Amino acid sequence: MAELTYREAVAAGIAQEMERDETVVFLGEDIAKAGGVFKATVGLYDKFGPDRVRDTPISEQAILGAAMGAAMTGLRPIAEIMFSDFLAVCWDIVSNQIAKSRYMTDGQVSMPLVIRTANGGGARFGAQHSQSVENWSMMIPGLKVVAPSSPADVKGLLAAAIRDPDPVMFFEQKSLYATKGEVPDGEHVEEMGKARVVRDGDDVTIVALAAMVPRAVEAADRLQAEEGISASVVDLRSLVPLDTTTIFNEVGKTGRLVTVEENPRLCGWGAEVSSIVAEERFWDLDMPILRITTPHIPLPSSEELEDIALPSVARIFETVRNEVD
Amino acid sequence: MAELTYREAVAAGIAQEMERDETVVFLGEDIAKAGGVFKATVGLYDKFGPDRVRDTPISEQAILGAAMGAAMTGLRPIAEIMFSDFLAVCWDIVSNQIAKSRYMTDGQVSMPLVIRTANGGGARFGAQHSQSVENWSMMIPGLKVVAPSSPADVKGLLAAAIRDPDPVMFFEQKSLYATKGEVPDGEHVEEMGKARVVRDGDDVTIVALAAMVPRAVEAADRLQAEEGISASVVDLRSLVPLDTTTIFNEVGKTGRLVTVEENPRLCGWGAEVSSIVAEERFWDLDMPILRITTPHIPLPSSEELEDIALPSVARIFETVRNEVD
Amino acid sequence: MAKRPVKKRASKSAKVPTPSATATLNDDIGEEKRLEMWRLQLEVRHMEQRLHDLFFQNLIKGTSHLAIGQEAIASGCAAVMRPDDYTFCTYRGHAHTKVRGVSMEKIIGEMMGKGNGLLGGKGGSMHLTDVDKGAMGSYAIIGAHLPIAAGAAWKAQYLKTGQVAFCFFGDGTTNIGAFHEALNFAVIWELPVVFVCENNLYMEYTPISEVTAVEHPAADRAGAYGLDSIIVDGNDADAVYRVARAAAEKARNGGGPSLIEAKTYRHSGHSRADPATYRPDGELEEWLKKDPIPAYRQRLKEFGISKKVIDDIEDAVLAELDAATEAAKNGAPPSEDSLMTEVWADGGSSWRN
Amino acid sequence: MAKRPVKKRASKSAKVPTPSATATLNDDIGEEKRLEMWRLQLEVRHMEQRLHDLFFQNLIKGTSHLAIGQEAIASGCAAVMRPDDYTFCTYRGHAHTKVRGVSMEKIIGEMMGKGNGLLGGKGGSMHLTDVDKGAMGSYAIIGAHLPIAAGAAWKAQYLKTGQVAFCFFGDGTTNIGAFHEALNFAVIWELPVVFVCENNLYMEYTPISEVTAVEHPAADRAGAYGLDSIIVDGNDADAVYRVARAAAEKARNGGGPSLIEAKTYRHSGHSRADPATYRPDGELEEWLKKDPIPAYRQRLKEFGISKKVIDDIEDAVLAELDAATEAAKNGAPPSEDSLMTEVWADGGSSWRN
Ligand SMILES: Cc1ncc(C[n+]2csc(CCOP(=O)(O)OP(=O)(O)O)c2C)c(N)n1
Ligand SMILES: Cc1ncc(C[n+]2csc(CCOP(=O)(O)OP(=O)(O)O)c2C)c(N)n1
Ligand SMILES: [Mg+2]
Ligand SMILES: [Mg+2]
Repeated sequence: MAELTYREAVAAGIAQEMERDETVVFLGEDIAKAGGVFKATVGLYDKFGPDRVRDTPISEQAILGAAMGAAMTGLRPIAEIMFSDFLAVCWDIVSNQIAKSRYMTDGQVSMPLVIRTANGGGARFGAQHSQSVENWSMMIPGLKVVAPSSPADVKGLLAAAIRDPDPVMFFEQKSLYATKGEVPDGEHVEEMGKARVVRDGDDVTIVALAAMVPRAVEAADRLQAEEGISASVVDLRSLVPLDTTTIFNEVGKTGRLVTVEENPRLCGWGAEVSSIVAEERFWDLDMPILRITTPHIPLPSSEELEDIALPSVARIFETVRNEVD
Repeated sequence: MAELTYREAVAAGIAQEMERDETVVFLGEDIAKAGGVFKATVGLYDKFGPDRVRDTPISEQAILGAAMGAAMTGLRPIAEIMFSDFLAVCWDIVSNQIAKSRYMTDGQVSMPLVIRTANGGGARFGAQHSQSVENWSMMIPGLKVVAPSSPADVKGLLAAAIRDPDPVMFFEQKSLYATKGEVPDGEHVEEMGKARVVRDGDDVTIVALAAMVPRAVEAADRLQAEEGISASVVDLRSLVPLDTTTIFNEVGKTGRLVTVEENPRLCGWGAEVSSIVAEERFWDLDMPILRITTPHIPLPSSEELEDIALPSVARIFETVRNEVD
Repeated sequence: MAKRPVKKRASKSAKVPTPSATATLNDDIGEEKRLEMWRLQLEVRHMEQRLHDLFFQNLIKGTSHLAIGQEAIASGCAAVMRPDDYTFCTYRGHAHTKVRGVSMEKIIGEMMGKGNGLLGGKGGSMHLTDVDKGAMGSYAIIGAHLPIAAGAAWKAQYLKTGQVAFCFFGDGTTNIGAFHEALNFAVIWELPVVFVCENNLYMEYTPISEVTAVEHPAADRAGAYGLDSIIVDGNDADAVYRVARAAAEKARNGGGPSLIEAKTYRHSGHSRADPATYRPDGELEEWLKKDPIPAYRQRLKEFGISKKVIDDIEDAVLAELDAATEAAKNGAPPSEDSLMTEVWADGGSSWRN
Repeated sequence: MAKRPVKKRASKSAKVPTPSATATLNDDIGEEKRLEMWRLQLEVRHMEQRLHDLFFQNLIKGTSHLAIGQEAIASGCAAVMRPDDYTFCTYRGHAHTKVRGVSMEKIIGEMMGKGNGLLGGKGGSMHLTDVDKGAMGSYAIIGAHLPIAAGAAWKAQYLKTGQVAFCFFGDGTTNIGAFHEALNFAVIWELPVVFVCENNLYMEYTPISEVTAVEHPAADRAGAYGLDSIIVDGNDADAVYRVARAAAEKARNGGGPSLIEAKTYRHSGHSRADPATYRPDGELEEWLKKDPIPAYRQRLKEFGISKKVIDDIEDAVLAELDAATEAAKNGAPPSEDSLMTEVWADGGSSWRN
């Protein structure tokens, strides 16, 4: 085990896969010589050279189009879209081309590629550089969607995404880049599509993703300590495939479900999870399903405003406390 | 009252507003001289001339960018994006620029504009020309979202959208263009943000939108006739603002909620409606909340496959019958 | 909409011999290639006319975009390609798909939404694809396939396979952002991709000159990417063949991309729904005189090829077409099960466990 | 990444007099304008240096993109604008916002995330906007504001107001699709918009030459839209003023858009986080010699303007800046309530009844 930061785990995951597979190539803006604006890809250019790690112009449609064309014809490209907000400038390539081509061609076309992107708020960057947009991808059939919360998962799930034969949207939460954690030595690959119960509890289940996971855990610890409420915390890790089995087990056990999303309210992944449970595990529920989200507003830039906009430990704590007795 | 088709109601709504307000202008691809590829804007060019009704190049970012710049500086533009799938090529302008500018500038910038677009399936056009993407817009804070189901609503809600001081995404369902209905004579303006109970019932509430409304009504008629089940049908008409009052009244009355969506399953508007009810009207519910959607797949082109993919009268009928006794 | 004069257009007309009565059959193209191009043009022409008929018999649903009148471009380029080269085209891509040797039966079957169609009835008219033949897809949202073609060329470059990617698109496509990104990208990475703009004068119903800042939508933009400005008569398969051959050779030799503008005309409307009433009087008639099929027949004749050889090829094409049409008509609709297959590489569509 | 030679670039260098020792103060620019540009350049320079300091005192959070070294462009253009003209700029837009006469206190306050900031703390460094002053916004996603500026120009054209929209962007921006769409669109609609590319040689950390198919990212593309190729010394406010004046006059007279490429250099890194280690040795030093501020001071001196006049302007700017900084520092943070305001025109953010 070595301690790595979340950002170091990105480079470690890519390096692991580039070493074992010559067809893995990597492109994006300032990702090569400069090592990425979040310094998440430092060292890859020196290690794998200019043919495999390539800087591009500010041409997101070209970046993802190139990744798609290469994936269709035999490579396994990783493409970086610097901020997930910028997916909007190349959304056609993602949602209409990459996601749909296999189905439209009845399986003729394979699309083994990964789109990595820095997602989420907390850096005081304002509404165009802070969005959590994992739900944009979840709603598009044909995309797999992963969002890790720890360095170990970054490395293991990124490796799994690169090996996956389907297109994977890989959301790295900006506010976690500096966080540290143990990462297994040697080859490390996780299974995509499995949630993880990161804290076990009996009274209520809190389902969270990415940066909301540590907040949910902290809130759960406080609920235990201050209120004697025993909360499970589930780290979804992947939205597509979605681990409904784990969610259902939890709801069966606690009878109470709370989702914590960083994305704005409407049509977030929490809505989907809630609707699945309200349809398929209705009779297990002992209380309303609660959703804690960023309000349905663009994210403000100032520290004070951003902090009250994003779901906080305090908000999770209070919401659960008020509802569970 | 005059009988108009859904497509004629589009031109009628635009004409009504262009007549009363000089600042209303209209741009898009082939919308002027040719009257639109769906013939929904026939006659406007002849009536209002080339300064107000303008053909554009295939440059969706320029179309919506121009609409935004004009709206910020005093005009009330209507922009057509021919197929709603093409919103993906200009999604940055919609989601990051148009939706967020008022908030980011603390209210300095006004954005009175309408983006009209042909939404949905049924025309055998395949996965890139058939999507129902109203949920793409619903999830973006700062956008209002309207999707009429009848010619009268097309005219009345389009007029309301044009008069609205905020950006409105106006989804015209392709499969309804040829349908007919009575439209009030003279000036006709509806209120945005109000759902309509199009069929009253006591046993179960079916919430639908756009092309799913007539299907839900037909299923409800069959449920009554064949099973003695009395179903309410609510036409949401607008997703933002969302008329939760009407939904809550219905759930209070029937205790049973079914949503019918044309969009693919994950993170559709039905998920949001379901999650709101599961949170705020949980104790009113007598049965699980059901969602009927297109499966989470790209839409196929062949007649046979497309017909079984989209929610049909039979599927609505059977789903409700199986659950309600 | 004032058209601005083109200022000092970065222009270099393609230095290729244009065919004339004095050319000989066994010139740089030769008899075999010419007969191949003759056959390819006929396959496309007759197949598309058949599709047109099937449409009006209501046996094809949805939409379709014919390229009748534009056959010389697809055929001239295909005659240059190696079997492992890549073709990327648009919804107006029946021709480009066919000329790669794709089965007529499967194309027609797909148009009819049959289970034995090229895409099992899932893609339809606008998405014809046959990966085994190098037909890497028909793209229906304007512009997207230009960077995608660049990506396929990147793979060829990276794996040093010597393959070339051909990318076909219309004049109207030159005004969308992806065009610009793809061209710049392909040039700086020196990718082996040949961009072919089929300038048929219209963007759907709007004359291209009304929406474009320069006279030649592709050729006048080549300079913006440091590329030569190349214009070719798109109704002359030989001329197309020669510029395409030069571009493909350049690409294979590491010389990077080319941008070719081929002037042509579609005889029918934009799509099935379009009667093309926006055309000025006489325009169609002028272009019918330049119809590539009779012109090429005439050229073959002038080269001394016997009427029988010329006609036998046509007869064979028609016979194949009739058989293909029958087989397609007899195909069953797609199975209901197929609705939920092939979203993922595992063959399924499950998004949950 | 081989740089291709620029082939026959559609080029017409701007025919404007370049200032020299022989020019007279009361030439086509004159004393008053020059002193205005001097003040504008100083305001921007000192304000940005102050912002830099505040950042490193941790009084500004998030990010910021300084334009130190590029002041002559914003100032030269602002000196041309009518009060009701429109400015559209980028995240590197503190300069462009300030030169429209926007309050320093409000700009600094916004950078510090204060409630008395220009945007109430909602927008921050990358979105400075002051509609009353014609500063129509700073846009942080590359390319978007080019078509938006065209839209503002469309309004001016439609209502015949004679306004011009100025749109500023970087060299890196010329490679994104929206650039291409906006240019073509503005030309065919003949919109009164002046596009100004500030070529500071870098797209973030990557030299622009490594990712661009032509030498002059904007000027070499002008021909693709039938526009003149215009290159100007972006470190010389007088030169900028002259090309901007010509472009604005052309636009106001119905002559349509212009595309100006101004050569310049940013003295600091791309953003707060960037130490700019990618620069070749000596490059910064070369450009510091061309620093627009000392150069303009020197020019004013050569024109015979007294040291006192020159210094008084600087002193006044510094005094205003100190007062503004104090006032901004003393500002309260935004009220919690303001979080939920101004999503909609009714002032609120409700999405349901
Ligand atoms: C992004 C996008 N915008 C608009 C359309 C609708 N559309 C389909 S074909 C077409 C015209 C294309 O013209 P051109 O590129 O000249 O090709 P042609 O049809 O003439 O072959 C348009 C506007 C589309 N498919 N995609
Ligand atoms: C669509 C998009 N892609 C990438 C970025 C990240 N980014 C911010 S500034 C920048 C470089 C811009 O370079 P240039 O246009 O030369 O402007 P400069 O910063 O030099 O003023 C990049 C890539 C972005 N903001 N938007
Ligand atoms: Mg065309
Ligand atoms: Mg730059």
